[in-house]
Parts: sequence; C-alpha cells; structure tokens
Amino acid sequence: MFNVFWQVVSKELKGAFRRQSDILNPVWFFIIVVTLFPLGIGTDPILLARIAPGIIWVAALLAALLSFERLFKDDFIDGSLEQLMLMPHPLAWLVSAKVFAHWLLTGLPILFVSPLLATFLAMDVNTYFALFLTLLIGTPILSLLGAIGVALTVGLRKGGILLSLIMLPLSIPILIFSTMAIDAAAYGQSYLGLLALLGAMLVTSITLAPFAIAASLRVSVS
Amino acid sequence: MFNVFWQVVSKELKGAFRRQSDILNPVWFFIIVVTLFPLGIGTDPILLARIAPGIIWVAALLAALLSFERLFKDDFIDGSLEQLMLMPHPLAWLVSAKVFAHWLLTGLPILFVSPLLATFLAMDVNTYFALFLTLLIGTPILSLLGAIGVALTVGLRKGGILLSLIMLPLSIPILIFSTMAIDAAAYGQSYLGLLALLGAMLVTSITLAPFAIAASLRVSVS
Amino acid sequence: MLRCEKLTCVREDRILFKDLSFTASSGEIVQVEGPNGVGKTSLFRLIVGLSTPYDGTIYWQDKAILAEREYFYQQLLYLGHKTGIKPELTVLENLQFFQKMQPSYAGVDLWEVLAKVGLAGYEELVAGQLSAGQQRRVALARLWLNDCPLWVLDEPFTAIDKSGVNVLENLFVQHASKGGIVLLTSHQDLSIGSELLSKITLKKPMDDFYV
Amino acid sequence: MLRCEKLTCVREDRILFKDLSFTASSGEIVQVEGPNGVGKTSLFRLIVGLSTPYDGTIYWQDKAILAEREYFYQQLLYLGHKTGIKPELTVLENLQFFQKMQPSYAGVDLWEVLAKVGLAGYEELVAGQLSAGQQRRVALARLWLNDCPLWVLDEPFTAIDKSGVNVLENLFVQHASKGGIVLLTSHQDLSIGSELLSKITLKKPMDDFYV
Amino acid sequence: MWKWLHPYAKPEKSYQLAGKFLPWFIVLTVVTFVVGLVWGLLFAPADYQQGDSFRIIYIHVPAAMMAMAAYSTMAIAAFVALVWQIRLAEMNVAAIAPIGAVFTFIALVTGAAWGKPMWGAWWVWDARLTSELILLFVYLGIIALHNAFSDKVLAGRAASILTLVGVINLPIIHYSVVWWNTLHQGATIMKFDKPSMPPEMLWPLVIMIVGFGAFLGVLTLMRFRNEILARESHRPWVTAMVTEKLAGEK
Amino acid sequence: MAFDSISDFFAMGGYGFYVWLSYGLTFFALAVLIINTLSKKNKIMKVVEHRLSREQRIKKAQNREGTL
Ligand code: HEM
Ligand SMILES: Nc1ncnc2c1ncn2[C@@H]1O[C@H](COP(=O)(O)OP(=O)(O)OP(=O)(O)O)[C@@H](O)[C@H]1O
Ligand SMILES: Nc1ncnc2c1ncn2[C@@H]1O[C@H](COP(=O)(O)OP(=O)(O)OP(=O)(O)O)[C@@H](O)[C@H]1O
Ligand SMILES: [Mg+2]
Ligand SMILES: [Mg+2]
Repeated sequence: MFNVFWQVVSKELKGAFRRQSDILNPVWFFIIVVTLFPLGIGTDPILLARIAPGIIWVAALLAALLSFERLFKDDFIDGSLEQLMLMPHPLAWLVSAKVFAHWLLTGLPILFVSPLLATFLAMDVNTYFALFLTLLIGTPILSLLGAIGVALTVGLRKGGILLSLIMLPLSIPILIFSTMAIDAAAYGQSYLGLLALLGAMLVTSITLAPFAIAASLRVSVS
Repeated sequence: MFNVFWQVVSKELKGAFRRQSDILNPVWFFIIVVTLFPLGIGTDPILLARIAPGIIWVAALLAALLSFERLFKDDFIDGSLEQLMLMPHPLAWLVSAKVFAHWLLTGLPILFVSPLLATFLAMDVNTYFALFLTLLIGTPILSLLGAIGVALTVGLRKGGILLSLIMLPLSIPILIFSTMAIDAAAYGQSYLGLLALLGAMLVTSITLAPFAIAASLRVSVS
Repeated sequence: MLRCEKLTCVREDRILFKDLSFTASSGEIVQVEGPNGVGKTSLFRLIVGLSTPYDGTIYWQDKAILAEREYFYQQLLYLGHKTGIKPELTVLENLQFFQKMQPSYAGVDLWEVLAKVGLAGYEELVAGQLSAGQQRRVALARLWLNDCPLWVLDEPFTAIDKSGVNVLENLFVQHASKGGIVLLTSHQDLSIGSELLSKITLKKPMDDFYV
Repeated sequence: MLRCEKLTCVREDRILFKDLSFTASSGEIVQVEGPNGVGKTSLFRLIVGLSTPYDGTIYWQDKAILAEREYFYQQLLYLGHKTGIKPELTVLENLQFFQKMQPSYAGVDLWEVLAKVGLAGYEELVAGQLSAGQQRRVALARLWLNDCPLWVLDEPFTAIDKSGVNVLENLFVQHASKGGIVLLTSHQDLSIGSELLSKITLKKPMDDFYV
Repeated sequence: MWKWLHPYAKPEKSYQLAGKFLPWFIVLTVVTFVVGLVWGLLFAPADYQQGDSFRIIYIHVPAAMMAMAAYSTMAIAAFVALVWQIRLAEMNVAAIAPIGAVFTFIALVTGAAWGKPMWGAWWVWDARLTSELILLFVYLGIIALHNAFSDKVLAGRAASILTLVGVINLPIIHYSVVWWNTLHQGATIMKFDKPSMPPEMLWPLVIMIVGFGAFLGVLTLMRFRNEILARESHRPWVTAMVTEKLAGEK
Repeated sequence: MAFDSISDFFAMGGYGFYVWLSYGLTFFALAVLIINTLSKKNKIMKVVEHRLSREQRIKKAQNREGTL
C-alpha cells in the first residue's frame, strides 16, 4: 500500500528532476510575481508591508494554479492516466500520491523561499511567522482542491483557464482566512482560531478530496 | 496576402468560438484576480485606489500569460503547426495573424471590462482614461512578446511555467511605463511622453517580433 | 473468462453497436474487426472499464467488472492508442514503474525484456527521444513482464516493423496456449492459425441508427 | 525532381545516417524502408525542411529548399505522424482552411472529396469526435484536393482499414502516372508494381557510428 | 581542402586555441585578484563618510560592470550566430550565460550587504537595484531555456534568439538611474576626466575590474571548451579523448 | 596599511559583518561556478563513455533470435 504510494511519488519526482526546471519553476514564478507588484504599485515600504500578505498569498495561489495543468494533463495526453486508472489499487489512493508529489514540487519550495520574499516586501518577523504557518497549512489544501478542478477539466481542450475559473472561487476562503490570520499577527492579536479553521479545512480536504478527484477522473477520461 | 491573414485569423476565432469558454476565460480570470486583491488586502478605498493601476496591470499580464500556452501548444500537439510552417506563405506573416487573433481574444475583452474593474477599485475618470490608453497600447506588445516566448518553448514538455519565466522579465518594462503613466495621470501630470515611449515599443515589436517568432518556431519544431 | 452481455454503446447521439454479446474463454485469441469508425476502440474502452456502457454488463469470471474493479485490474493488461509511456523518464524507469505497481511483475529482469523488444542499448535513453515505433515497443515490453490472463490490445502493431509483428504474433499464440485470453484489433491480417483465432466483426448499424 | 546530396543526420549525439544521396524524379514512387528507429521520420523532416541537416543539402528542381522555402512549399504536400487536423473544427472547416491557404486547391468540391475518403455523412461533425482512422482520413483527404507534384507521406496507412489502403495505393499510382513524385514510408507491403516503385533501405550504421 | 576544413576541423581547432589562451587568463586573474584585494582591503584608506564598509566596492562594482559586459558579449555573439549561422558563436552564448548570472547575483548580494548599513534596509525598490534584478531574471531565463532543450544545437539557437530579444532590457537598466530618482550612486568612476574618488581608492578598484574581466575570460574559455565537447561528442577526436582517458584510468 | 591590528582588520570599523558577508558570498559563488565548470567536463566525458558502452550493447544484440 505505502509502497505503491511511494512508487507514484517517486515517479513524479523523478520526472520533475529530469525536467530540472520543473522544480524551480513554480518558485521562480512566485518570486517574479511578488517582484512585479512593487514595480506596479510603487516602492513605499509601509504600503508594501501592508499589502505584503495579500500579495504573497495571491502569488502562491497563482503559482499553484499555473503548475496544476501539468498535474494530469501530460498524463492524459500520453496515456499514463488511463494506465493509472487500470491499476489494481484504489484510484483515490493513487491520486493522493500524485497530489502529494505536486505539493512537494510547488508548495514546499514556496515555503522555502518565503523568507526571502518577506524581506523584499519589508515584513516583520512575527507577521512572517504567521504567513509561514498559513502557507504550511494552506498550500496542501490548494493542491487538493486544484486537483479536483484539473481532474474535471483534463479531458477537455480548454487550456488552463477553465481550470482557474473552477478553482479560484474554491480557494477564496483559504485566501481570506489566511490573510486574516496574518493581519491579526501583524496587529499582535492571536490568530490561533483562524489557524484551527484552516487546519479543519485541511483535514476535511485530505479525507474527501481524493474521492472527488478519483470520481472526476472516471468521468472525464471516458 | 491579406486573404491568407484573414483565413488564419478566422480559423482561430472559429475554434475559439467553438470552444466557447475560450473567449470568456481570460476576461473572467482577469476579473477574478482583480477581485482577489481586495479580499487579500482589505477594502480601504483609498488604499485600493492607490494600488489599483498596479493590480489591473499585473492581472492583465497574468491573464495574457495564462492564455498564451494555447497560442501554439495545441497546434503543436495536433500537427497543425507543422502544416502552418509548410505553407507557401511567409511564416512571419502567418504567425502575425495568429498573434492578432490571440489579441482579439484576450487583450480586447480586457479593454472592454476595464471600466467595470476601475469602478470596483474606486478609480477616478482621468486615471481610468490613462489606464485604458496604456492597456490599448500595452496589451498588443504583451501578445507579441509572449508569442516569442511560446514559440521558443512550444516543443518542450515544460508546462507554462518556463514560458512565464522567459516572458515576465521581458514584459516588466511595459508594466513599469504603464503604471508610471497612470500614476502621472492620477497626480494630474502629463503622461504623453510615457505613452509615446509605449507607442514606440509597440511599433518596434510589431515590426520585429514576427520574425523572432518565426525563427523561434523553426528552432523548436524540429 | 470474459463475458459481455447485451452491450450497447452510444457516443454523443449515435449508436455504435447494440445488444452485442460475446464470450472469450481461456486460450482464445479474439480479433475485433471492422472498418474505421465502427466502434472497436469504444468497445475496448467499455471492456476495460474506462467508460461505462449505455446498456449491458461485462463480467470477468462472472463478476461484473465495474463492481469489482481492483480484482479485475489485477488480471488485466490494456494497451490503447496511447502508449502510457512517460517521455521524460528513461525506458528502464518507465518499465520499473509498471513492474513495481503490479505485484505479479516482480522478479523479471528488465534488461533482458528490453533486449527482447529490440531496445538493447536504449535502456537509459529518455523515452521521448525514441522513434514512433520504438516508443510503442517500450509499451509492448509490458507484455513480457506480467502474468495477467487477459490482454486487451488496441492496434498493437501500429508503427511496428515487419519482424516485430511476427514476434508479437508468436507471443500471442504462446500466451493463449498458456491459458490466457488475447483481445485485439488490427487492420493487418494476422498469420495465426484459425483454431486459435476467432473474430468478431463489427458492422455499421445502417438501418438502425436510433435506440 | 528532388535531389538529396550527402545528407548527414545527427540526433542528440548519435548519427542516424551519413552521406545519404538519392534522387527522386517525376513519375516515381519511393518507399523508404527500415526497421523502427532507423531514421525514416528524421529523413522526411529534413526533406520537407522542418529540421536542418547536420550536413548536406536538399534540392528541389535544383534549388536548395532552405533557401527557397516558399517556392518549394507551393509544390509540396507533407503528412507526418501527426495529422494537422484541428479537433474542435468540423471536418469540412478543416479542409476548407487548407483549400483556402493553397491557391492551387481552389475549385475542388469538398463534399465530393469527403465522400471519396469515406466520410460522407460526417462532414459537419467536429473532427475530435472521430475515431483514430477517421481522423487520419480527414488528413488524407488533402491528397484529393491538390496538384502539388511532391507528396511526402510518413506512414500514411496508420490506422487505415484494408479497403482504405487499396484506395490510397491506387491514388499513388495515379499521381505518379501524372508525373508526380510520392515519397512514403510504411511497414506494410505495398501492392504496387515494381516498375513504378523504387525503394530506399536505411540501415543501422553499425560499425560506423562516428562521422 | 576548404570542404574538409569546414566545418569539421573548426571546433577542434577552436578547442585547442581556447586551451592555449587559458593559462594566460588564469595568471592575469590570480595576479590582479591578489594585488587588488590586498591593496583594497589592507591599504586603501577608509572612506570619510562610509567608513570601512565602502570596501565592498571592490567586488560590487566590478561584478556589476562585468555582469553587464557579459550580457553585451552574449548579445553580440547571439547576433553573429543568427545572422551568419556560426555555430561557435552560439556556443559562446551558452557558455557565458551562467557566468553572467553569477556575477549579477554577486552584484545583488554585495549591494544588499552594503545597503543594510548605508540605507538601513537590505532591499529597496530602487531603479538600479530593480533593473539588476531583472537582468538576473533574464539570465536565468536564458539558462533555463538552454537546459530545457536536450538537443545542443537547438538549445544554442533558442538561447541566442532569447538573448537578442532580451537586449531591450539593457537600455532600461542603463537609463534607469536617469529616469527614476534614486538612492543609488550615479556614475563616479566613469567620469575619467575628473574622478570623484581619490587615486589610492580608485586604483585597486580599476585592478579589480580588470581582474573580474580576466576571470570572466577564464570561465568563458573553460565553458566554451565544455560546450564544444558536448556538441561534438559523436566525433572521433572526442571519443578518442575519452578512450584515452579511460585507458589512463586503468 | 589602513589597520592597526588583525582584530581591527576583521572588525572593519564596525562593518565587519557586512564586508565579510559580501566577500564570503562572492567567493562562495565564484567557487561554485568554478566547480560546476570543472565537473561539467567530467560529466560530458561520462556521457560519451556511456554512449560508447551503449553502442557495444546494440551491436551485441544485433543477431539475437526472437526479438521484437
Ligand atoms: C542590492 C543592491 C545594489 C545593486 C543591485 C547595485 C547595482 C549596481 C550596479 C548595476 C552598478 C553599475 C555598475 C556600472 O555602472 O557598470 C553599481 C555601481 C555602483 N554601486 Fe551599486 N548596487 C547596489 C547597492 C549599492 C549600495 C548600497 C551602494 C553604496 C552605498 C552602492 C554603490 C555603488 C557604487 C559606488 C557604484 C559605482 C558607480 C559608478 O561609478 O558607476 N551600490 N551598483
Ligand atoms: N526528438 C528526438 N530527440 C532525440 N533523438 C530522437 C528524437 N526523435 C528521434 N530520435 C532518434 O532518432 C532515431 C530515428 O528516429 P525516427 O523517428 O527517424 O525513426 P523512424 O525510422 O521513423 O522509426 P519508426 O519506424 O519507429 O517511425 C531514433 O533512434 C530515435 O532515438
Ligand atoms: N470522444 C468521442 N466523442 C464522440 N464520438 C466519438 C468519440 N470518439 C469516437 N466517437 C465516435 O465513435 C465512433 C467509433 O469510434 P472508435 O474510436 O471506437 O472507432 P474504431 O472502430 O476504433 O475506429 P478505428 O479503426 O479508426 O480506430 C466513431 O464514428 C466516432 O465518430
Ligand atoms: Mg480505434
Ligand atoms: Mg517514424
């Protein structure tokens, strides 16, 4: 069981490392988006610090979004998705492995570079800590929700945009709670309640999303 | 000559209308991104108005980016790109037609919805007018530059992210000049010089980009 | 034993076939024939459970496949129009993945198998860099490293050269003689004796377009 | 007349063929043969100018093709492994596009052509909903609506049923007898008389891996 | 004779030629680095405003200048490669990009480490700094594109095209200080008629600039040789080299 | 000589951290670049070596019976 999980994860990672830039790319995109904003908005550090959590979170969301397409699309085109669906293991379990690999490749690197970006946007340590925690809990939820969207759209020739339309509204609650938590941290208030809420969302999506993904795949690959 | 141009444009448009959502998608994405920010940042109207031009431009950039992948990727996969490259017409001319169609499907709709978003973000009329002008001149440049990036990456299995890495640095100057122009307008200063600069960039890219695109395609489809 | 009962397949609003029933038992090679667009691929996708029939049921060892997917998939090998090979992984890594995902595959020497499908020397090349036929060969290599009784192969000879076709035909005969079932489509004639080979011919439902 | 002079093709770091020279003149059907992965597709992509040779030159009517692309492409029809058919457009719209882009195609009745390739009744279906073979047929329909002298066809029989293969072979003979040139690869045997058909056999450069 | 020379002998010749130049560049680099660093760190007087923190200048400015110089070289090579179809020029593009990226990175990091004591922040959104950051992105984009192609020839050509397209950023980097009001220093050493720096501070800087230039040369030659090897790896002279090396190991 | 003692030199007039940080990172980055450049040559050699052995295998498999 866990062997199978690990096989899928390692296949994904191997592919990503083979393509090299795939590991760096989401992070890089994330960095670029974050740097775009000071360019577009102006360089006042107080203003920047004020909007920093929002920017970082929106950037994380978009970085996740852009990388989603890869999640099942390539597999669909070359037929590996069909083969995955014909394996003698529960599909929900197999897709969980894929989503986990996706998070390792997109969410985790974002966590690693977030200190750098916090510096760019002049955030203080306390706020940054809250940002880190929300990213830690929030990005797996994004990956899970996104995977449902991808699974629904993978059979369609629609490019990534239809996906974003499905997924963005779903991820708005995460965005709102996270930025609320960070704002609370910035004002020195407790944000444990909000974190707990995010945690509950994470648990729910970990338990339910794989089944939704599997069901969606069965529908769209047929 | 113009018949050929028109044939390519009409094929693109026909395909997009057949897929329906393709026309609406970039706009919708644009709207969603713009509405995400007030959610992430807070709804203080003064703050919003201050950062509005930056947000709208970043959103336009990202919307263009997301839709780029479709520009040549589908054609590459199903082989129409090869066939296009074997037509007895200059490739630079054919790809110009494709880029023009792309702008009609992404840049133009953004122009149409921009008044709505300006209202969302509490912009005043004068600033909005500047925004409109910069979008009008800037989005075609984005389409042209982006097309170079797509043409370079179309043969690679990299998803859209490598593309964004190539394209974003190239489009940063447009972003900077546009937002500078809008800021100038917001303070009631003249922004004609900046518009002229953008115009010059547009002319340059219209004359040179098609050849760069054609050359890139010859490289990456081989 | 694979048993299809009264299958009806509707794509969009056209009926491809209606009330199709047949049985394939151990030791049989079944070739599904018919002109382009008659519904061979659609039938195979029903049989392996990738799509659900409009009407009718498919049984494997008398169990409905959609009800007992995991059991069925332990005994099934399907190769479709698409190969299922990851272009960015090497040939060897691709096969290793399939080997590790299917417990019954363990213990086969992959280098040996690759030499058998004519890819000796290509083991550590990235699969995307192979020619059309070589990529199909990587997919076909899975035939050598499994003991699933049921093989469902949609045009396995696509892009394969003549000597390759021969080898494959021998392999099918061998599989059938060991008690397996081979279901395949091909527009080329097979040189397999008629005692092993049975044919199902699909026809366009000319006078009967509507349900 | 197509003339290839001392072509050398290198993919990644391997030499596929070296100093390959041949000429195909008006009225010839040339079949390029060889096992999987020997470099047939690579050769064709060189010939149509989609990739550039490592060394050597290709001439069409004694003009180097890379120097005079537009002239060459007026007289060339290439069908590769991929069909070039847009899945979201209807069959008819797909053909219309090709007709309008190539001046010489004008004036052919597309409905008639579609009937000829066995797609009567499918004209207004979206191409993506057709079967593998039917999609190839749409691409092959272009053979009926052009007067280009040079046809370069990479495995035109893929996924085509037997009667379809027959029709295509007759068409090739007809084209050659009108003075055209047909260059094709196929792993199936052609039933074309040897007075029309000439063969080029590519071999693996075994003891001669280096330039 | 020419048929034989072109294109077969060329890469091999260039490989050997580059090998001949290499030692000279290495010597020049080592000497200038030692002299420049010792002078700059030990003997140059402290700045009356910035104190000893100004000693960062001896790497910051050379790195920043050479980062730009590297891009210009690349752009010229790319132009040559695309217009005259010269493969060796393409290889140069691929060879220089990583060096330029590292130099840009050094300019950024040293600038940041200098900015903290001087301006009180590691990073400000200043025109010069921002454009330097964009330059880094452009470099990384070129490298990523080059790595993404598995075919070396195509990779070189694609990287050349992107390099040329990226040239539009150079004037922007150059004029950014004029266009925006900026915290960052304007030209101080480039005004040679009346340098605003005392000579005992200026000389080590000039030496270090030469040193970074020579270092750029060393790395370019080395990477250029690598690039030739990678592309020509199917040719007898490369395989001979490898078999020789293998025999040597046994 | 601008410094009186070794510890003065390391202190850099109070800016030691920043100065040594930038010098340290610079030489680190340059070292990485050099190592990368040197190791690349070895890598290319390895690839060629590998290819040679692959070609041996292809040759050996030429006359096998019953291969696809
Ligand atoms: C991350 C921050 C910084 C970056 C990216 C940066 C970048 C650059 C660049 C690109 C140059 C241009 C070299 C040329 O003209 O060719 C330069 C020169 C220079 N920088 Fe910085 N810099 C940064 C921080 C600083 C700081 C904090 C100082 C001092 C307070 C400083 C002092 C100088 C000086 C004195 C020059 C030489 C100017 C000349 O003569 O042209 N820089 N820097
Ligand atoms: N994109 C590529 N990158 C690197 N090498 C390639 C690429 N495409 C093909 N090759 C190599 O070139 C060789 C010839 O491939 P090609 O597609 O020309 O063969 P082919 O003769 O058409 O074979 P088939 O009969 O299987 O279609 C193969 O061995 C393959 O490994
Ligand atoms: N995705 C789809 N949506 C709608 N109709 C489809 C789809 N795929 C196939 N069809 C229709 O179903 C019919 C049968 O298709 P199928 O692919 O099963 O044919 P086939 O017998 O495999 O043909 P071939 O020999 O060409 O592979 C075709 O007429 C086609 O129009
Ligand atoms: Mg089929
Ligand atoms: Mg081929």
